[in-house]
Amino acid sequence: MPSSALIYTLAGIWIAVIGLRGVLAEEHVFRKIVASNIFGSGVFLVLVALARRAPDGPPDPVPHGMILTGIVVAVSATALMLALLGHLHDTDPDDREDSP
Amino acid sequence: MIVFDLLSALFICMGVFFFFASAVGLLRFPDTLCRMHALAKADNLALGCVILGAVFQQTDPLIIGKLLLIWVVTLLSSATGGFLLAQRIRRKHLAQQEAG
Amino acid sequence: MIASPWLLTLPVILPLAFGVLTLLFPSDWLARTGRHGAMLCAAAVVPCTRWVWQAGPLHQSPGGWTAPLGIDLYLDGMACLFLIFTAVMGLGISFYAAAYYPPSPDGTRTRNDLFWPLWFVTWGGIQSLFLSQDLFNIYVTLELISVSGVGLILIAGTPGAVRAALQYQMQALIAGLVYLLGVGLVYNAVGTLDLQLMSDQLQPGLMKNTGMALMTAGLLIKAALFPLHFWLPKAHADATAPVSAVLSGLVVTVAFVMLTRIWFAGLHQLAPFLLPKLLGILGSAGIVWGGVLALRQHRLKRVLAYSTVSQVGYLFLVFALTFHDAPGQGLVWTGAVYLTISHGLVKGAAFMAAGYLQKAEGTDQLAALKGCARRHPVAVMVLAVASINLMGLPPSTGFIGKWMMLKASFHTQQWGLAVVMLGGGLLSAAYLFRVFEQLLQPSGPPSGPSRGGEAVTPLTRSQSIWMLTPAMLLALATLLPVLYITLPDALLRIGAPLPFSDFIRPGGTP
Amino acid sequence: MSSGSFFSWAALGILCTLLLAFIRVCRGPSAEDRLLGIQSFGTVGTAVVILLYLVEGSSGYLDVALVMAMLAAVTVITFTRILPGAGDVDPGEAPAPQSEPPAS
Amino acid sequence: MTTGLIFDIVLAFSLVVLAIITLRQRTPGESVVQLMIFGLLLALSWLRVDAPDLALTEAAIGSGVTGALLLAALHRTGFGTPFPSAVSPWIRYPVTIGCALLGAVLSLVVMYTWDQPAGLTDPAYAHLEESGTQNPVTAVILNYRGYDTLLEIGVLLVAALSVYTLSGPASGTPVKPPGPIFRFYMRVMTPVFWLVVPYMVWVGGRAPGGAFQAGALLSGLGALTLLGPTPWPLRLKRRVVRWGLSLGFSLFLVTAAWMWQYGNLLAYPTEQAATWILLIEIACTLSIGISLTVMFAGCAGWLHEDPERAV
Repeated sequence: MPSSALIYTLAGIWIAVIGLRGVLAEEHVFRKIVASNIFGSGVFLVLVALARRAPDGPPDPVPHGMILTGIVVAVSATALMLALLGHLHDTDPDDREDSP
Repeated sequence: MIVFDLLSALFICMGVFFFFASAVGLLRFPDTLCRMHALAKADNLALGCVILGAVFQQTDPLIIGKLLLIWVVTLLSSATGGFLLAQRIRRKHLAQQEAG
Repeated sequence: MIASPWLLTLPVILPLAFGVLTLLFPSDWLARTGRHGAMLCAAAVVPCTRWVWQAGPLHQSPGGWTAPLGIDLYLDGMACLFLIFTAVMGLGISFYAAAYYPPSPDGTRTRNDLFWPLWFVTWGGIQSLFLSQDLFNIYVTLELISVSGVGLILIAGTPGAVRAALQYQMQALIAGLVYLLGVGLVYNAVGTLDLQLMSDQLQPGLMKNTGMALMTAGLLIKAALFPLHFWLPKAHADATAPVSAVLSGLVVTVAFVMLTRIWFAGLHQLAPFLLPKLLGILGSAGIVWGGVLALRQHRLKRVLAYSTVSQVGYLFLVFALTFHDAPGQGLVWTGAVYLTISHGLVKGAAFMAAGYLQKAEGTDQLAALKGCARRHPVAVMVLAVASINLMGLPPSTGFIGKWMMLKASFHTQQWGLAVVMLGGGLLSAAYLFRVFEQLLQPSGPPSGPSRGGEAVTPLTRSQSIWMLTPAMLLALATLLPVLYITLPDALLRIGAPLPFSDFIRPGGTP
Repeated sequence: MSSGSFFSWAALGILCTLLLAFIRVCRGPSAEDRLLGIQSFGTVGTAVVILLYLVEGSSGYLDVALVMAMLAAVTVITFTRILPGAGDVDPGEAPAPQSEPPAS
Repeated sequence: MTTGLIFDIVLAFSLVVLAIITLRQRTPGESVVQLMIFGLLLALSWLRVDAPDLALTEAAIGSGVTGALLLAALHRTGFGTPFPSAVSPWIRYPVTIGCALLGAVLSLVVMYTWDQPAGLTDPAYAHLEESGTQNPVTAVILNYRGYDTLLEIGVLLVAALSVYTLSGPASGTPVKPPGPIFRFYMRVMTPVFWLVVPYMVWVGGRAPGGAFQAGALLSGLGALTLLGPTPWPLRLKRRVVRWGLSLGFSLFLVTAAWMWQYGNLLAYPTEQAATWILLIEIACTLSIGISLTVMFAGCAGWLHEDPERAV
């Protein structure tokens, strides 16, 4: 019988893949940002679920620490990109396509 | 103790029921304000039931306090959020009336 | 001999501290603080060098916990060489920037003042990266460098720069996440994040290999290898000149150095045939593609930026050249390190000179720079020295590096790579001659302070001196190793993670 | 039936009602409907966390519920406060009320 | 099959479906809404893999702060403007196939190697006594691997500075002055936030919680404050913002360097570890809260009162 950690690992992998596909295949920057968020969430989910692999005992705290750091880095990167996108929109009216 | 367990089970069942009711309302009601009505009443009541059910399982006053704080905060947020949303919808209606 | 506790962490902490200080200081202190700070930060590398030279490699663990649980910093000859390189570049860039960004007239802070905190943080991040021995720590420092790189690009303030910054941040985030996923898998396979402990676990393992492949992919995006280079030229060309020097001179080398480290911590066992071949092909494509596009550019900084794409391609040939366990293996690595450092130095210098020309002439359009050599002989001379390096002509370090790699390609009989390397040299000659054809025209367009619609404030004499001296020194520094070629080589061999050759030793030539 | 299993069933039941609310979020039709859905998600999510707390019994779960409840409103408030309403076709022309009318 | 497992399967499946749906929305607004729901469910899933620390952070950041940031940016770029038509199939199909292959390979690898766990669980718990905290995750991020956290706070500082570098004309519609209900909400909730934030910091020493979660909460309060009583455009004193941004990082930096006397950077002496960790947690909380608030203002376009004089 599969353990819940395995279920979430697989879910994380596919979420990450969906996000990656979104980043690579979409043209609109805002959608790319959303997709990169999903990609990040998937990656984090894989790592957290893998930390729970051992059938008994507590989960591994090291990946948890890594992901805490990763989440904060990802949210600051997202915020930075959003601010840049908004700024481009305001200052460069010719560039409403948002595609680099 | 068995009384408390039964009470707790009863309240949680009620909570699940109200959540279900609010979800059905959210899904089936004809316009936004009606849906908001379903949500604002049933959802918060349901959360209150669940929290009450949880309170019957606890003895630690700190935890009971925290549970009640959660409920108060939710009530407050949902009231404010619901009000702001409703106000916005009303403005939209007024603008539509003016236009048409 | 006992190492001081701050020996390895001071080169990281000091730039970070100056980053905070320059954020808080009033605007008119900044140029001076920047210069002094740069000297202090560079000085922090001296004790490290002394230690390596006298006592060999050094492990230290900030946090007080050693490797499997904590983070280890590791200083060996290669790390030391790159620290020195960073310090030299840092000094040059700081002095240049202090002259490049004019003080605001009324002493209030302007956007330019943000260069200093961002640059010092980048500096600290790069030093930390060269010392890092921990996979996850590498992730954090890479992110630190990229995010501050984005901020640095934004200082230019033009819509083009903002667009470039957005693209740069997007690729950095994705590359970082791909790398992080790889780190997670490797950690779950080997149970450690430490590079050295990881390389001790010799059995390849499926999960470890997958993780390694993902990490490599992430680093390749960061290093701007050919099909993943799309973000680089815009970012490097649209930034202000000191920033271009930081990005093209320093930041580009970082991902490559990390890749070599990871390579020797176990990557080379994975897919021993396919991956190096692939990297070789992509590197070759990068050399040609970057060169061809550089030929088609009309702006000096664009030419230099595409030339970076091309030169990065050279670095990745190293992986293709070493996969035969041929006797010339070490030669390739030494060559690649020489090439990395010389490219960093001259690209920094070239961007500084280009920035000077842009400031003096108001534009970096090649057509408008006609006859510049007469008006700005020193700047053009810097560009000339840089070009000698980029083309790989004899007295330069670029030549030494490329020659070593060429020789290795003969040894391993990879004639295709040899042809690409020689062709790449010719291509760079072509695009650089195109630049010089304009610069060396006997007569330029009617000179005037404003051209290209931009108002130009003439540079003061001290400003010119402070801008051109660092550029000249950096460019000339690449000619030095011809005299002292054994010095870096000896340093490289201390605690070498790479099989550096003893090619200089009599009879050591393979 | 053990109490833990009962709470798990309850959590599962609430999760299913979440999916019902999700249909509303997908359907819209207006942005306000979607936001309403989000608000509902915040409340229901809090309830699920509380039930999971009853299953696991580790007090950290309650903090998760608390944080969820506290930040559930942030998005709705951001939405209503700074996004121009669909009704305010042109803020320059339509005299948007400068303060909220008193609650009635 | 236990109830828990059914719960897991339902949740995991809805997460994957939600990820697909989020990326198939027609307008940015819709995709943001879906993303927030996704973040909420993700927090639930992290509870199920015994990571309440992360669930806390995700509940705060994933569904709260990120959503607010996205919405704030959308008020400039258009909430309901539909995305332009899809990219050419020549890009779409190869990318999709490649990503699907990648997913398949990764899934197989994970399933194949599932029974060989490796990690640092044992040493991390073995040294918990000496680390000055009882929460293993806090021990990892602030003691064993505190150096990472130092650099990461640097990332936050730099990201906020980068947002701050932008300059331009003020944009967006002004926020109307808050009405009585919102004012009442703020009046009640502000003390609650100020109660819960220190509690989070304190509880991080023994149970899930800590600086990151507290910082995220603080930034939620910051965003609410900016939306409420502060007049628009945000007239933060430039010097105040600069000091605020650097406050957490410099506190961390000084504390870290102070430890050189005990042997190395961030090497807390065992008996004082708890105190120093608390100090650094406060630094991190301030840094995260202030940086994210400034970034929220940047996303909403409220940092641009004066072109060329952005800072």
